[in-house]
Amino acid sequence: MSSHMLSRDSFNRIRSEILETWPTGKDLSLEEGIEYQKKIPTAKNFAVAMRKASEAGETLLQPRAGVALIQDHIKLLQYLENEGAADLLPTTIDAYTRQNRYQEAAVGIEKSLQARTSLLNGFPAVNHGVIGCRQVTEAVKKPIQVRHGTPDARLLAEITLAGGFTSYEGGGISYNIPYAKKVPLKKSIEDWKYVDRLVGIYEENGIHINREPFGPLTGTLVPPFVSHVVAIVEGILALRQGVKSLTLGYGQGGNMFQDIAALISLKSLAHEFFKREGFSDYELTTVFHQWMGGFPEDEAKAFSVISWGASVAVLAGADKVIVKSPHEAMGIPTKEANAQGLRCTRQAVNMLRDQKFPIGGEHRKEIEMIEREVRSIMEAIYRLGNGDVENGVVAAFEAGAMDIPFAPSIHNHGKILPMRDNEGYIRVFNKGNLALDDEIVAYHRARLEERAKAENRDVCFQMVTDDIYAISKGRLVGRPR
Amino acid sequence: MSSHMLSRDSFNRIRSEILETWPTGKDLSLEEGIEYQKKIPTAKNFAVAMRKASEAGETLLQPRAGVALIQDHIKLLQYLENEGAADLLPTTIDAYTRQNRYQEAAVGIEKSLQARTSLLNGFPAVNHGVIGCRQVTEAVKKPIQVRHGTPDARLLAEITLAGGFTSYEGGGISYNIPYAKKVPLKKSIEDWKYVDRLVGIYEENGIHINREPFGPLTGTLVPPFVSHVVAIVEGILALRQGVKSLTLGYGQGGNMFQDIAALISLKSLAHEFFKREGFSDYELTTVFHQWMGGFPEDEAKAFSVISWGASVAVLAGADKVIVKSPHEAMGIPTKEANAQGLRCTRQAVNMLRDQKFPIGGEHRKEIEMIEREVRSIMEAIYRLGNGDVENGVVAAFEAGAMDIPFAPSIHNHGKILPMRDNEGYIRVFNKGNLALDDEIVAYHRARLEERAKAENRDVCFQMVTDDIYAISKGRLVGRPR
Amino acid sequence: MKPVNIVLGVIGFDCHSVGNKILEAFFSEAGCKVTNLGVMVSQEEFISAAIETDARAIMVSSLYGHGEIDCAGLREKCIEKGLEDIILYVGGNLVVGKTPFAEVEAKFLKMGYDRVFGPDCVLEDVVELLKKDLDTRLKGND
Amino acid sequence: MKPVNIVLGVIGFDCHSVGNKILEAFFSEAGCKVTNLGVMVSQEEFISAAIETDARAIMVSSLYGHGEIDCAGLREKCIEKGLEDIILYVGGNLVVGKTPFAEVEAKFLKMGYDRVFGPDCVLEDVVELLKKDLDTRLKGND
Ligand code: B12
Ligand code: B12
Repeated sequence: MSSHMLSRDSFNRIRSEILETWPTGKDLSLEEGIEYQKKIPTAKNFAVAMRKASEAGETLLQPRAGVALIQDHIKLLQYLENEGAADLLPTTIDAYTRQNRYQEAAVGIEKSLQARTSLLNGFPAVNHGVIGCRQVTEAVKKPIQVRHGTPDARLLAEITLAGGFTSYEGGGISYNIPYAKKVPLKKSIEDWKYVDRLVGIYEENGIHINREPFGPLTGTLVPPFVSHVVAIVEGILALRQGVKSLTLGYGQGGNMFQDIAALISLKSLAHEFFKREGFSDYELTTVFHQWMGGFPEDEAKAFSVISWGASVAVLAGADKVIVKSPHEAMGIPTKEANAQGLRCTRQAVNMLRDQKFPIGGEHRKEIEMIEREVRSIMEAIYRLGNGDVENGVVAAFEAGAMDIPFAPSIHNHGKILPMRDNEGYIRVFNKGNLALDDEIVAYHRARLEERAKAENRDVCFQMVTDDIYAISKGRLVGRPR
Repeated sequence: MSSHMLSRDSFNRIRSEILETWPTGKDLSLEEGIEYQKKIPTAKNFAVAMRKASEAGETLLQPRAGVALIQDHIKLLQYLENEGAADLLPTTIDAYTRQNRYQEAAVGIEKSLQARTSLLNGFPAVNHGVIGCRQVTEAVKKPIQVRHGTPDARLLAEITLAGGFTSYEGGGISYNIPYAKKVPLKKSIEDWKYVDRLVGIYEENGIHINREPFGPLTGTLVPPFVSHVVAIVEGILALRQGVKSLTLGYGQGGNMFQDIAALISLKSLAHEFFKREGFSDYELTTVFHQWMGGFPEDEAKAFSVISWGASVAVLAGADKVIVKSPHEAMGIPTKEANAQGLRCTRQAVNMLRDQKFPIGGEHRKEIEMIEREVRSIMEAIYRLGNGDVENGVVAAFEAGAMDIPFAPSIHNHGKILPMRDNEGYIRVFNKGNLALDDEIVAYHRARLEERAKAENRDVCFQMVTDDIYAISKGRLVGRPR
Repeated sequence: MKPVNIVLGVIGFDCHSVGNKILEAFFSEAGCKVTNLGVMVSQEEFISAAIETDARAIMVSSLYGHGEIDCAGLREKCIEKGLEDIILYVGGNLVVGKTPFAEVEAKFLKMGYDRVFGPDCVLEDVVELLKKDLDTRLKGND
Repeated sequence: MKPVNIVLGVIGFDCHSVGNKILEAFFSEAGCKVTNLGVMVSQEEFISAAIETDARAIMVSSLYGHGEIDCAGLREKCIEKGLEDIILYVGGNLVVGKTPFAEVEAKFLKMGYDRVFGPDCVLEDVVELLKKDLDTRLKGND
């Protein structure tokens, strides 16, 4: 593993291998892809849309959506841009494709044809190939992005970028640890280097492609510093391969002040570490994900969660907000439910866009706290990698110095236990081996003791469980029942 | 007109007259009413519920609801307490009863029986009489309040308090100027003196009855100081007649910081003026009304407005929030839609209840601004009344020193024109004769010029129209189309 | 549009004054001579004002839900008083409860209103329709 | 409940690990000996683990929507491998899209699962049902 830009030779060698892994990859021409991208109007370029939103201080709306069949998928996206007034479109990839199980995806397509409804939880872009993708990207007016969760997303990237998508979500950590069980981190980082390099090549050819590391991770009680570290590291790795347009993400935690502090610090910390790595030529924007944990089943309550997420996104100054639907707790939303989520969000965004949120002293403190936490872990990463972030982050996960709560991967320590304090801020209850200094840990502990006192119980594991269920049961802090 | 407690003699004289105005008033015994109230369990007492909520720092949820027929009304309320989990129940009175048109209400009941659905926009409590009211109040578990809009609400008060309601909304100004066309202010204030005295008599007999002046007035771009002045004056008038439990109200303006500043200042200003009038023995609580102006028709958007109102209510520390439904723009909600509004609100309230909103310097300034504005008008009222609030407020409305925007009453000047500034704060564009000092007016003007500049147009009447439509068209500030 | 007299008001015991103020401003701007009776207007008041001002149209608002009761019979009373030709428009939240607009419209057309508008109507369109209806009536009178 | 071996896991290529961790904690607390296979478990892995641990029940989770495809045939494979008597429970967001629970339940009962649970199921109730089903099987075996 090396921390440099992938050489064109290595790139080409890998390329010829991965294009062989499924028939639709065969004979794929990078040059033709680049030529095709050149003809896409600027108004449909994702990177440009993100930059403009950031400059204008606007918050763009993007749903999640993907179904098995091309025509249905097109209808879905057109509905979301027309009835839902989405600013940006997605194409969410199905879970078989995410695991490179194109054979299973093919079965899913077949069964969906028979059932006359999608039996896949997303759009199997690899199976549909470049031609299928182009049908989709040409049928819509708005910039469109690939959203997935794929540890090895190389073939998917080749096909979808040639297919006219102008943004690509994911990263070697964020699309492995929360999404896979056995894939070694070293491998997924190496595979994502290829993806980033591919984007870099497009950039070198004048095609602006947006890249978005996946912010929310497991979506469940993730302390801001944890996702910030992943976002910053993946940002560095992407910039190294020539990526120019980066959107860093954060999933709503639930406490408004912590969430705003998180989004503010995410941007400043990213600039700080990118500078340290010697990067200056990039466009940095942010995305805020509405509540990513368990949703309430009742739709009226779900609307409330959606609206609250939208409100905080705007107050925090996010450039983009990822929108949930009132069906979230139950299943993949119908197009109608998805558009409802968008309209609910739009109303909140528009009601709040003109309201300025002044950062007071209390609040400044939380920003500083997050900064300290992130720097503390980042220092450990640099130390473990002898100055190299890529080697460092792999070592940090191995040592548990970096740890993501509730993740399925066996390559994650899984010792860290987060918990809400009395005001709903996400703190660390059990730090595992996390490279946080004692002062920070003591601060977290003190805040948790406050809650324990208020609830008349000791700080305990039950609180974690209660917190996981809390929003879906209609509150933020999982108080004793 | 006198600014003292109504003598028992005058009270009795008026009483015998008004009980004659409709058959259900005949032979109504105050003593029997008091005895009946004594048997109502404390858990169902509205005043106690409000005090407890305030002490515990909780925000209680109350819907609006009322239909023509007793059995239907009971079913509706039971649905709202069971399916909607309302903390407090309403009985919204129909618009004929509000104008003392009991004959028309009788026709409405008749037609509703025929149509098998309510053709009245509320519950005609006078027509149903004490027995009808008791059927209702006995059928529910939660404290229950009369909500109406009645300039002369004396008979309604006699019947509903004897009927077991433990809270009564309204006041001589707030239930006249926004609700009537020709009723002289002097008259409605005099008539409400009777209502407050009736409550005072109940209090003297050990029955705690909550009184709630109607905060939102016309619900349309009402600057906080305008509704605060009405709330404080009506509070003083109520306390004079022996009322002990007062809930002052405020209708959401839309800018979160102004709304929070408004609710905080409402409480401190009320204490300030109540003290000045020599009152100390009272319980003061607050109520926040979710957006009272035109709603968006789309239900997903309406949910967003509801949730946002709920969020601000909690952040502002309101003791109660009045809940809207997703049907608001279209018509009186079904019980299902009403319960949806409650569940949406509950989710927001519970997600936010633990989050503390620290007041920063910027924000403190807005609180001080509202204080200055209110004191400025209150001083004019004292001056015009030679030290007496009651005479003063009548004179102030006559002179336009006090003025409510968009009100239907011919006894209101209607010269004041409010408008949003660039951040959505409600300011005064045209002050009419309003008793605001020049510095305040200049401040408002400056803020409005900021907006005009941002919108590239002059400060103009069109902005007012745009602002009126704004929320229903999906935003806060009515930007040029 | 040639200046035309119209009468405006909110019927019954309805106090909703905001829409009424906007309608007044809008129709005046559009070139009508508006007699605005404000809120809480009885059928009789509408008719007298129309007679006094020689109005070509009456614009009835009802927001509060009692429209069904309050608006019935206005057409008949107009005819009684010799206003055979007057245009009657009605708009607002005309019935109690969220109801499909087609149902509401049918109900009020049957009562003799020429056009029925929901709370979401676009005022620019209303003016266009009014012009059209005025033209038709004029021709009909020729 | 007498200590009983159960096997737990999330089937197919499903990565949702939060519910799985909670189920492990809950069933352990309730007195089961839990073998938790974690996420992304194949039918074969479920069966081998059940054989190895002599489990009385397999608890299959599927959250991500492919449940309908992934869960089909497990009962048949169990019988094939000699696990005629094993209790099969399945729970989560079993199909793609919001679907009336009765429909979902019917589908999975037909596939041979003994009980089907939605994402809102109360775990306390699940344990009660499990006890009941274990008792019934025991009696049936007598
Ligand atoms: C957090 C989350 C994620 C995280 C998961 C992180 C992780 N590694 O765990 C991330 C962001 C990575 C993610 C990814 C995806 N997700 Co997801 N996710 C959720 C979400 C919001 C919460 C899940 C959760 O943790 N709930 C809390 C736990 C405690 O509850 P639970 O998982 O439901 O488990 C409980 C019950 O179901 C029950 N139960 C479960 N199994 C069993 C078994 C038995 C026998 C019994 C008795 C009970 C039982 O008991 C459990 C404990 O109480 C849900 C929606 C929701 N529920 O609000 C969507 C959801 C499950 N995800 C969904 C989808 C589709 C995906 C993706 C495919 C992406 C996409 N297309 O949108 C990918 C999955 C890729 C893959 N390979 O699996 C869909 C499934 C759709 C469907 N069934 O129709 C959901 C419902 C969202 C939606 N409405 O679209 N997701
Ligand atoms: C503000 C408001 C109030 C304020 C009014 C203050 C005032 N004096 O104006 C207050 C709080 C006092 C109030 C009181 C009541 N209200 Co109110 N109120 C509203 C609210 C929220 C906004 C109304 C508004 O100002 N809209 C903005 C203006 C610009 O729009 P508009 O009024 O709809 O008018 C436009 C159109 O309708 C149209 N239009 C109207 N008339 C006509 C006529 C013609 C010919 C044409 C072409 C067009 C047209 O053009 C107008 C301009 O664009 C509405 C719900 C909503 N719309 O969101 C409820 C609403 C109108 N109120 C309602 C009710 C029932 C009442 C009450 C009876 C209390 C109760 N039971 O809940 C009392 C009325 C008492 C009485 N005597 O009238 C109901 C009516 C229910 C129904 N029809 O089924 C509504 C719909 C709320 C609801 N869903 O329950 N209300």
